Amino acid sequence: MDQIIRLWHNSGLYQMEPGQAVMIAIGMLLLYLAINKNFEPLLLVPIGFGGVLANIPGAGLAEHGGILHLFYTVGIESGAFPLIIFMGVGAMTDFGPLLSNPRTLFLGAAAQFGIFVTLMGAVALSAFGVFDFSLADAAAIGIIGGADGPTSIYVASKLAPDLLGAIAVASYSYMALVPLIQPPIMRALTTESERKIKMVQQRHVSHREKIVFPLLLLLLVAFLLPDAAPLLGMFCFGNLMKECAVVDRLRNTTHNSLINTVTIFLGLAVGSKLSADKFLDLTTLGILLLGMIAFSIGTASGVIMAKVMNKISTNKINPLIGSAGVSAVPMAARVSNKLGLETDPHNFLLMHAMGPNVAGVIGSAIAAGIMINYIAG
Amino acid sequence: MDQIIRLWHNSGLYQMEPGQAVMIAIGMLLLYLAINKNFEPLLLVPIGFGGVLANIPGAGLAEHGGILHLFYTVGIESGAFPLIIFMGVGAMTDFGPLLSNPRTLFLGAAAQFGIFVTLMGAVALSAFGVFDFSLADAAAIGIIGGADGPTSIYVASKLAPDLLGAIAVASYSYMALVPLIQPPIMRALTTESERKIKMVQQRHVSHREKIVFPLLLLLLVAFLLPDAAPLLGMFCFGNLMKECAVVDRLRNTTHNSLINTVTIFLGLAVGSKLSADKFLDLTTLGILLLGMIAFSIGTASGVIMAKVMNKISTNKINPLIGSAGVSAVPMAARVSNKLGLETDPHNFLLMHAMGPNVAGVIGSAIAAGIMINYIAG
Amino acid sequence: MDQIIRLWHNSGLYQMEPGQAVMIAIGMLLLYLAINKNFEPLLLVPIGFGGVLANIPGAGLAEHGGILHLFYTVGIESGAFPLIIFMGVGAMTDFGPLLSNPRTLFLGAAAQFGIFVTLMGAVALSAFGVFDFSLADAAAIGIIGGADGPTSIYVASKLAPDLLGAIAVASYSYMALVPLIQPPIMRALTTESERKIKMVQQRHVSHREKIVFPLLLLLLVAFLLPDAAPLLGMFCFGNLMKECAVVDRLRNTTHNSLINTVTIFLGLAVGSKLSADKFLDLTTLGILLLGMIAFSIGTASGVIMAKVMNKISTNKINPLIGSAGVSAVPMAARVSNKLGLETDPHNFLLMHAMGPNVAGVIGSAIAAGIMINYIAG
Amino acid sequence: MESSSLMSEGISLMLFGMGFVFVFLTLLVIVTSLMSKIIIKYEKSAGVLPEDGVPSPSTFIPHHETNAPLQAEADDKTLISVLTAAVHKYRSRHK
Amino acid sequence: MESSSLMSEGISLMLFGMGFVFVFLTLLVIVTSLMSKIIIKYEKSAGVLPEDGVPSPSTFIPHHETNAPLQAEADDKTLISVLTAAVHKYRSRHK
Amino acid sequence: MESSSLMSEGISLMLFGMGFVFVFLTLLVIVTSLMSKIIIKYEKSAGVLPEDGVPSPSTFIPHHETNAPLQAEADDKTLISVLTAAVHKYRSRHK
Ligand code: NA
Ligand code: NA
Ligand code: NA
Repeated sequence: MDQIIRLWHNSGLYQMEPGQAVMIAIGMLLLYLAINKNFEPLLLVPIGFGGVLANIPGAGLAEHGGILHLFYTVGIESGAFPLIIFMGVGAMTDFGPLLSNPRTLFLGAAAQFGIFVTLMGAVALSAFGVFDFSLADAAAIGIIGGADGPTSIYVASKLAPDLLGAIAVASYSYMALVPLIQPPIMRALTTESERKIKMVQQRHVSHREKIVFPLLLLLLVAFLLPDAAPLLGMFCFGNLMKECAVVDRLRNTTHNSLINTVTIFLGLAVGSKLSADKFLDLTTLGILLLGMIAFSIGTASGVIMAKVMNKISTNKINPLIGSAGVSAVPMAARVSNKLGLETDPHNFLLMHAMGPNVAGVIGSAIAAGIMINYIAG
Repeated sequence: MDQIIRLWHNSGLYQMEPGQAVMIAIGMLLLYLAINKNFEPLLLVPIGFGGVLANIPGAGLAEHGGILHLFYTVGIESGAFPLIIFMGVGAMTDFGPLLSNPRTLFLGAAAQFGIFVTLMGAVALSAFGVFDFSLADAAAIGIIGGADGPTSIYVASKLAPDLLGAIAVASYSYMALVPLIQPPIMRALTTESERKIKMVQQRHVSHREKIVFPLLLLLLVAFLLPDAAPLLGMFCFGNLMKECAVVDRLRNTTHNSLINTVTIFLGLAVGSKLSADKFLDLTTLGILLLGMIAFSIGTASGVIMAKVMNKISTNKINPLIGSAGVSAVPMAARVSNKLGLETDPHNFLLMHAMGPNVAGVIGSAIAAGIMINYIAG
Repeated sequence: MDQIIRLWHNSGLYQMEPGQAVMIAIGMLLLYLAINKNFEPLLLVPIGFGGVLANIPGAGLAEHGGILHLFYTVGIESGAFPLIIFMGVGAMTDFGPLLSNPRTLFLGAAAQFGIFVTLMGAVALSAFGVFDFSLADAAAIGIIGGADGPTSIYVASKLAPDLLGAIAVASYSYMALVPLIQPPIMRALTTESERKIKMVQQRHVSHREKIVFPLLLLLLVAFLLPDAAPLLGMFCFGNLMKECAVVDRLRNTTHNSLINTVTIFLGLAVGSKLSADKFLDLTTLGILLLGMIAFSIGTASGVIMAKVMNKISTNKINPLIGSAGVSAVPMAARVSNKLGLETDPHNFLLMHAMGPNVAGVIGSAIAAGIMINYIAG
Repeated sequence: MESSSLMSEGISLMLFGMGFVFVFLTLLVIVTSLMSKIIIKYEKSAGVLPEDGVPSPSTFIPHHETNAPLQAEADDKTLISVLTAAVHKYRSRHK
Repeated sequence: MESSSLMSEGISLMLFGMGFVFVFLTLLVIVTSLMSKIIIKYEKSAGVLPEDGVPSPSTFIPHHETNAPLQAEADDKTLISVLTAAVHKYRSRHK
Repeated sequence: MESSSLMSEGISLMLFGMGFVFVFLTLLVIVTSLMSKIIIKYEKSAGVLPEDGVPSPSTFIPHHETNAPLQAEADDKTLISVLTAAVHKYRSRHK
């Protein structure tokens, strides 16, 4: 009889705290969104499941000695998982559209404005006593506006590990919401005639340019902002493996089994940060709110930048591709394309939008480097 | 000349102890069985080879600083390898047959009887002074009857690390011997007319049911037995990846390169526990004997359970599928099928036997959770 | 303004030391050689890139807490990466040609002469005060002559971690230079009639022989030289997985995604040892010089050994296959074949040269074992 | 541990464990059956999921990279199946 | 940190960060354009790289193992190149 | 270490190491030749192993999942499909 009582006392039902029940429900909600609504399933399925596992009362999976905690320590605290993912993303990125029209890098720069405004917003909310974010917290929250999951996770693991769960969830959720969030902003900021602008066909980019570009980018980072070197270094390495063509077997493994394996464990490890005491907090609401603002401002500034550039250049840019500067590769570029086709069924913007799209990846990695330099440096 | 003497003193021949020679021979025997007799080669090739490597005198591969010891520490002591394997097994498991006939879960429950009888046997042998097993040892030995390699290894690593080598070898050997061990027991316990029972064709199970089932199982585990949450959590995660269809690239990696990689290192790490001083012991004989008993009782109780269920239900079950409740997926189900065809060449039981077969995986994971809860909890 | 000054002080340009600039240039040179000149790209792309990353001033990627340092600690210091690579190489090696003509093992033995002469050379240079190599350093340098990257890295990580970067770079560079280094030596040491020797067609080797061979080799190593057991044990394990045919899914992962993944991280980790203070040293020049000598002597002794064997046997060996004994699989064998065809367009030596070629892998692993036994044992 | 105490612990764990396994799996039978009933009822009105699921575009792992090979693979299969004979001939010449 | 100091730190990081992002990407535009110009000029005289690169034999991972699939792949390429038009049509319909 | 001692250590390691490499590989030649002789003799009476080995079903990694691709692969081998009957006979005898 003692045993039954002990078993009952060890059971989940007995030990369950309200917060854990809510977090399990949130984990299930993430799974629902991922599976039924196709919200970034590759990340949100592991994160959601990890969130459920982390909140099983008495199992201690996310505590010292638990398997999720192990994944977190080995993969995220060390920085390895986000960097390996970045290498994999590099191995999948084609810089051709960017190289054929380097000016689109300005759109990728402008879209990072959301990051810094949001940082400012978080700081202001703290200054007015609404929240209690430190400068480091504010920086990690701002990076959500970069629309780059691994960059967000990397920065959060360095600057605000306690907020990592909420930041990662916000980051991937908003990336999934790109097709909902961006179009109204894009429509509001552009006239129909602007949306109809047809862009010049892209010039052919030679193989040699594509090989040299990641090395050039690496050197520029090395010279100017070493704090961005881990992220952009691994990114450039992956891209060089792709373009140099002599290590195809390494590149194939990188963007298949390696990135898939790391994605699984990264997701579970992020899930381990969805514990009730960290996540069920007004702070999380603040992060979700600020993340949304960051995203919207980033979208808007990309579009506005394109319009500004049209003022000073004769070679017109369709401002719809400006929004792709937030990255969220390739969804943001697809959104640009879709809106272009809506206005003029012959206006294919996809390849043009890929330029600012990958520029946005570089831009937010640079922003991340600055944050780390400023705060942790 | 000194050097030659030192070399000779460092050589394997000079340092070899009789136990090591015997263990090398046992490793070679495992390789022979795996390669020539197809005894679970995917595990017994790495385990056998690891066993040989671990017993090379003077090389210290299984000692602190040795590569096998490293694999053991990183992968088994941490619990990671068996759990990752369980995730992979989940990614390969089809719960369709079980869902179309949930009653077969009772067969999977009954077959776990072998586990507990064996635990009792081990305890009794200790009480009578034949062996010196602790309760934890007895529990780890009993789990052999669960016919689930990774579950056995996981439990042994928690409760009886010293016996891990013998338990793993017994576990996989008996799983390989399923086609020899089970048929006589099945024939002895069934009449020909029982073996001829034709089962109703299975209803179609919808995709949605298959997606919800792993979540349901997870919640039940979370509420009732958190100690089973690591094993069944990872298992359900793998299965959800398979069924949800939106993360196919993750699932493909999981059940191909990831599970293969982990299997190699798991096998080598288990082999590192085949050191002479741990394995060459009457205890090992006891484990082998008790494991065999566990297996046989599990088989018998599965069959008997089916007969009992036929007494109280009009929807008849062919008792031959009861034996599949020990798991040993899918070999036990094939044995059921083979015996069914033997009696009546038109009686295909394979899909019906897959129900209890996967139920047995759940059943022994639950049994494992209870053991850990009772002893370590 | 303070911030800009701090940023400038943290920038790479400000912190760059001349040595780092030179090392970045050397990393770029390695990338150039790998990509444009096909110098062992699979290793030299990651090593070169790792070298650049390691020398980014202020980023600290190769220092404690940096990602490259992490890869080094986890993978090379532990010995895991070179050993896993060796397992993968084993899973790709066909011992058929060697088994059909076991005498070619003597060629693989003779070619190791370069290793020991070079060791002697390094010791002599130290004795005369030119360099300051310890016996352990000299041994690690000598192994370059084995023309086996992973063996070199393994030995260097055990005996001379400070020289690992230079040794690995030398090792892979000279392996890439095989088609340039070997032919003049081979031509100088053979007469045209010797080069025209046609070898008897190889007998068919049965599957069973191929399965037993790795086990036989393992036992011989276990009995005679346990210090070579890690390297040759993993090698034999990979080869057994290949030949036994019952674990094909493990073997496929081993020689695809597993070896590719490890190659990437091994390369980056080696790159982390290309820091200016370790690499920009006269020592490195000495290593490059001695490595070249080792390579040349190994080539020459293989050829001479073949000529000696022809003196005492009637079954003639074409001395051109002797040079393949240095290993550098399969490039050295291809060089033998090419020179054979040059002299007589019908003299195909490739399969004959594969025998000494794989024998060279065994030979240098044995030499490595002796070094470790003698110095660390 | 004393042997009698070990025995009683063993018996206790056996009864208790076996009991719990049955309780748990019985509950699982119940909730599973319930779940199936609910879903079957729901699907009568809502329809079933598409057989292959609906793998979606992802911002995380760009699909413009993986779509091409998948598509190409499918194309290759179709195309190549038409050309089996030619392939065999070609390969037998080149091996 | 005091709230006013936090505010000023935030403003400083915002201005400074956004400024640096622009400076960096502007520099990248400049060096990239320069690089492209140089390479285009160079390739006018030297020719472009072969489209598929020149994967080389490697001593590290013996190719005598991987040659077979590569050969097969090459065969497929040859076959498919005959059918380029059809494939293109097919894809344009399915994307 | 003193330089003369270093020299003598080096010489000793050189002679000794090279000697051992030769001894070891000579032994390997001997046991390999012996092994081959024994196996060739044995196979004269017992027959050789089937060329592809006989990969077996495994309880560890269920094959009912991996059968499909294997099956597809097998389909490619037109020759083998001709020999299905013979293979089945062989397997039923050897299982
Ligand atoms: Na971005
Ligand atoms: Na079981
Ligand atoms: Na060698």
